[in-house]
Amino acid sequence: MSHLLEVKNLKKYFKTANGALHAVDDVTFTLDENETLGVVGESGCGKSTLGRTVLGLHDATEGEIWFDGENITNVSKAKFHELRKEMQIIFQDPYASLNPRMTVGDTIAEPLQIYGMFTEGNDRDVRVKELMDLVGLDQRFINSYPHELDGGRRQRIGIARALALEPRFIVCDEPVSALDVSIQAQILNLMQDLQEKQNLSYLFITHNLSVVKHISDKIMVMYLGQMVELSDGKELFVSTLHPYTKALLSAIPRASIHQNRQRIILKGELTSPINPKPGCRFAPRCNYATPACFEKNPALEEVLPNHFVACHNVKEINGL
Amino acid sequence: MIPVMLGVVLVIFVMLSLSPGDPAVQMLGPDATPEQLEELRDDLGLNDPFLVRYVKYVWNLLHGDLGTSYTTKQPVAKEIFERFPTTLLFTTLACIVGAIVGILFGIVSAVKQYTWFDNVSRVIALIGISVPSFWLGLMFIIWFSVGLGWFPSSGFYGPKYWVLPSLTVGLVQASNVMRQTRSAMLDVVRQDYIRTARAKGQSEMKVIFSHELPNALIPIVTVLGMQFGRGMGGSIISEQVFAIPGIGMLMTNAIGNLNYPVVQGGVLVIALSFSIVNLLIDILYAFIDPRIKSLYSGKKRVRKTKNEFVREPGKESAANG
Amino acid sequence: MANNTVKAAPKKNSQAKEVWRRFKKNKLAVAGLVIIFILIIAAILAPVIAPYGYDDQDYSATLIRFSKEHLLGTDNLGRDILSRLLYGSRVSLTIGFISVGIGLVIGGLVGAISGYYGGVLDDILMRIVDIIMAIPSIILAISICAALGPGLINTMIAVGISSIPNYARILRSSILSIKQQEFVEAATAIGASDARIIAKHIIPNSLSGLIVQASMGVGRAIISAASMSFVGLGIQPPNPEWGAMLSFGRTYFRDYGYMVLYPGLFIFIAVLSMNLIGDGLRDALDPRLKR
Amino acid sequence: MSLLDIKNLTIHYETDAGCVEAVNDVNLKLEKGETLGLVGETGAGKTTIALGIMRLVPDPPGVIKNGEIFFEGKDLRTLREKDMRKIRGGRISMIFQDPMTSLNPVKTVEEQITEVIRLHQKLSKAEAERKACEMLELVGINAERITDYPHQFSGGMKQRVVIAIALACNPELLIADEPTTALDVTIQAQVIEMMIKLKNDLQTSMILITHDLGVVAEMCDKVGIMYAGEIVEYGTLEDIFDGEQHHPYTVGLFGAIPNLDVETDRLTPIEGLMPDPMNLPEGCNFCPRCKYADEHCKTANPVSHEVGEGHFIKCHRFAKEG
Repeated sequence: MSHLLEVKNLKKYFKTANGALHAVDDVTFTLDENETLGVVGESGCGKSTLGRTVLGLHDATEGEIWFDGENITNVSKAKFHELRKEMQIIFQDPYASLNPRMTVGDTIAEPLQIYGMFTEGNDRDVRVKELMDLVGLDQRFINSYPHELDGGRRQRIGIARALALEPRFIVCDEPVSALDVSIQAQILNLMQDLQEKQNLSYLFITHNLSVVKHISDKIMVMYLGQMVELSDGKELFVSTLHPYTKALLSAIPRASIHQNRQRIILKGELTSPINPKPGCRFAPRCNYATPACFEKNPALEEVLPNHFVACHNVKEINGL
Repeated sequence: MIPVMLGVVLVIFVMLSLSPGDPAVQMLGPDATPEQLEELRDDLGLNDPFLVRYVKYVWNLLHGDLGTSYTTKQPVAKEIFERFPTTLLFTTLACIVGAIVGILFGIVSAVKQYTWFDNVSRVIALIGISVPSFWLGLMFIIWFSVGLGWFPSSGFYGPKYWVLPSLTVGLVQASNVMRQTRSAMLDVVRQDYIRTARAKGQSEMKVIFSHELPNALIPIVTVLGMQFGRGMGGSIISEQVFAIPGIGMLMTNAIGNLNYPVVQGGVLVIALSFSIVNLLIDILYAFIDPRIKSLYSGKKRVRKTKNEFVREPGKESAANG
Repeated sequence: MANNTVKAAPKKNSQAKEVWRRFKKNKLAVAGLVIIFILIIAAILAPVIAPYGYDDQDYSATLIRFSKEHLLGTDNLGRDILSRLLYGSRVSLTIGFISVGIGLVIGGLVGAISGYYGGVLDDILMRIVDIIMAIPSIILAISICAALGPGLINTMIAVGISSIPNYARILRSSILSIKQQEFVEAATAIGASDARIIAKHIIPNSLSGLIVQASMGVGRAIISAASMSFVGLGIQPPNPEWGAMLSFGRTYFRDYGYMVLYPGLFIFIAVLSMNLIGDGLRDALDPRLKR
Repeated sequence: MSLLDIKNLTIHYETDAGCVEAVNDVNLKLEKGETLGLVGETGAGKTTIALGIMRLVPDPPGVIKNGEIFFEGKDLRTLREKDMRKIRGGRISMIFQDPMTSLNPVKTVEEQITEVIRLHQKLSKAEAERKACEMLELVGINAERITDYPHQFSGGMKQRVVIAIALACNPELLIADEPTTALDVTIQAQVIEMMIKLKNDLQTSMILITHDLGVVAEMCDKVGIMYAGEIVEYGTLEDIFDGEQHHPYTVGLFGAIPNLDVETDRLTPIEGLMPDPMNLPEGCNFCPRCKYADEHCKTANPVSHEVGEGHFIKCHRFAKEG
């Protein structure tokens, strides 16, 4: 059976003044139709780069990306132009991601214009209004400029723009992080509705574990460019295996006063993956690190059914 | 800086070799025979191919030889450096006036944004950048020299002579400096660390001078450097107004006489001193801002030119609230 | 800041209208615009409205300070100063606008190429700009003028060329910062071509700084040209360019101050107006600024 | 006597475009040693209250229209600026949201810590420097780094420096404005842990401003929920997290966040948007978004009703019980 999206050993390195930045290092996953893969990690873990590389906004350094049974790794510009209809992106910052000098209507119509769709009469206008209805944006805003609208409405414009070409796969790069909680919930619900209606697949990138748990079918945890844990469904929250994921989970302040949980406090801070040393990248902050962790990079292993972890000591730590 | 200077020489050389006038005719007058003219051209090296002249000039330049003046037969270097101190003093004085007046008004204007003081100083600064300095100079002469008789109107022989020229050029510069200072300060005033300083219980004066000003200095210093360059360049005009015997005056005469070596030498010296000032300002940046210092000590040399630090004066960040 | 509910926006407000609406609020800027307008009209209609020709000499009426026939007086050759100033506005304004046009087109092109494509091309172009910028612009303009010889067209070219680095730098740096913005990436993501991104996304957002600089540049160009004629280069007499008139009046200015007062005042007012317009445009062109 | 007692505080921003009613008729009490959480979304007026207490509301356009702020019985609003400066940083300190921008980039950490110490304590330069080193160690940074500049620290470390500055003079009250929002989760956990420890060690009272109910649950004793410039619900931690009676907005806020521990298919967002602060509704501010709203709510702004001891709700629905 072929997956909608299959990413194999994807690597993306950036050249910097101080050496190669391993933004995405050996990432592998699959995504099926109507499925959401949540990618979680802290700043600098390479999650945004991953999304952009999958979309071809960055060239991949190594590895393969298969979409709908076709290898689309670093294909020609013309080919990617075709692929854009299938793959879209929603950005984090609803302020920076909209051209301040284009009206809402123009912004949503731009993809249609580029692909020469709905050229008859006022078809395009009708389509734009349809899209605005779809994302819950009042039609009276069609001639407004982005700066006249609030964050939630702006994010709806971004979503409408992404949906204009009727893609099958959307990369959602922290789509709700910049929004207030009450608006955040509106947008999350909208995205779930759209997924059902339009049969969409999401690569949902966020640093917010609660959000990712709420919306995802599969979850991948990244640390400094590498995957440390990947599991199906809510399995990750039921049996958390990787020490980093454990710490991440325990670090989230819960909106409840009846939990006496033991918080795991990590030592030190995130570094940046420039010319990383061999060994597990999490080792310097890990409470369970052994000398072996500093020598060899752990491979991703299927520890439980459909639950992959990259840790030398995963069995010992979890008593498996 | 050296490649830039070679480039400057090249630019000037190309331009002057395009010039339609003939220095030989200029020197010998209209009665000279063609043979005499040809001989003189040979003497001056004007018949050599362009590249040969350029290489010769650069070679001599490296030995401190800027050529010989066509009119006085003196070494150009000597002529220029006799007059250079005058121009340097004039420019520096003007810059000092510009810096003191401009920075002071800029600070007060920013601190008292939208008060009558701010509104008035902004209008004055706008007037200042709109007034042609040579005309302002003439007006000053009419009022203060011809009318009131306070200061001499021409020459540059002592403090009394310095006042009018320095004020003329300095006040125009002050307008630019004021606009830049104000907008740089306004950028800083809204920063969080200024709030932090106030939250510490620091007094307003200290907040302004030990927190706000140091952070606003980079664009201010940058614009001062640019004003110095403009002052040097503008000396060609302002020295005419006040009859100041500096490089500017020398060059104006040389241009009229097609005295190329002097023109070349003058442009070169002005460009060189402008570049040195810019270099000093680059070094100053590192002392003003530790972040720039660590960029320099980093592996990669950073190519950030001063002009990128200058914000558009008058541009205010979005509303306060 | 911009969280307000927009009641209803049924009509599409064109960008130009929006800018004009904001520009109108700035009274000083509007005043500047009106003055420039008047000067332009005066320049066009000079032969009609000027009481005398610009070179009509009347040796029976030299050095008159004020009279009914000569509102702004006459010079030592008995030429009517007001008429000369009106004719002069033709020359000065033409120089101002055309030389900015030259600088804007070439400098804009250099800046756009440099900023959008970057790399070696950018390095080379910026090196050249560095070299030109090491020479103070007035010296550069004078040198070019010395090379090309005096005259109206050469003056415009000289002033125009000397302003190229300024425009190149401004456009380059604003393109560089806009290129980083997410909406440019968003345009790539929806399949926009390079040409489309430049035309629809980068240029409209980077022009405002350039427009502001250009309007102020007109003022600077007028001053540069006047300075050049003041030292005897550039425009030559009897052409009534304002700077040339100043230069001419200099011989008599100690006793007949009005001969330099009026031309200078005209330069000043024209330049001030352009600067006022520039300041007004700066605020009006930025949609993100406070309403 | 309460440490801090705010009565009827009203703060407006008067701009050309109109008047922003940022804080309206707010009453708050804080006892010694307590931590009060102020929760609300962007534009609710949380930060403005804090700046009001510090008397640092930018003026113009900000104006304190009305109200008293009693700090240990003295009304801060009546103090002379000179006396107020002695309180700022000495007895009331404030931590701002973004650690990246709240330190002066051109001064060393040492200069910035000693500055506040020398302003409020009569110490020699050397003593102040020693004290600064101690503070740095206290927040978990090696004292050797005291001569470094802010840009040489990471975000979490910078926030530690900011905390060191705020606590250097051992203030009675610490106002922390979103102290961990800009930080990554694991770093946030470190900072929260440290703040709880320091607060207990130093016996500091605290006002914690945040939009994160999780952080409130971990750190606070009392909670005030803010909406559109008003405190709509106020009570103990238990009242807010466990109580039966709540303001509809509080309920909405809890429903809108995805919960890690409870499985939900769909979130229940609060429909609609925050009202325009320049144009607040005539009646209850929350009324346009409230599912219980009736005609009465549209016209009359409710007062606070005490539904249990020390538990206040500003809603007409609780009028009878009051």
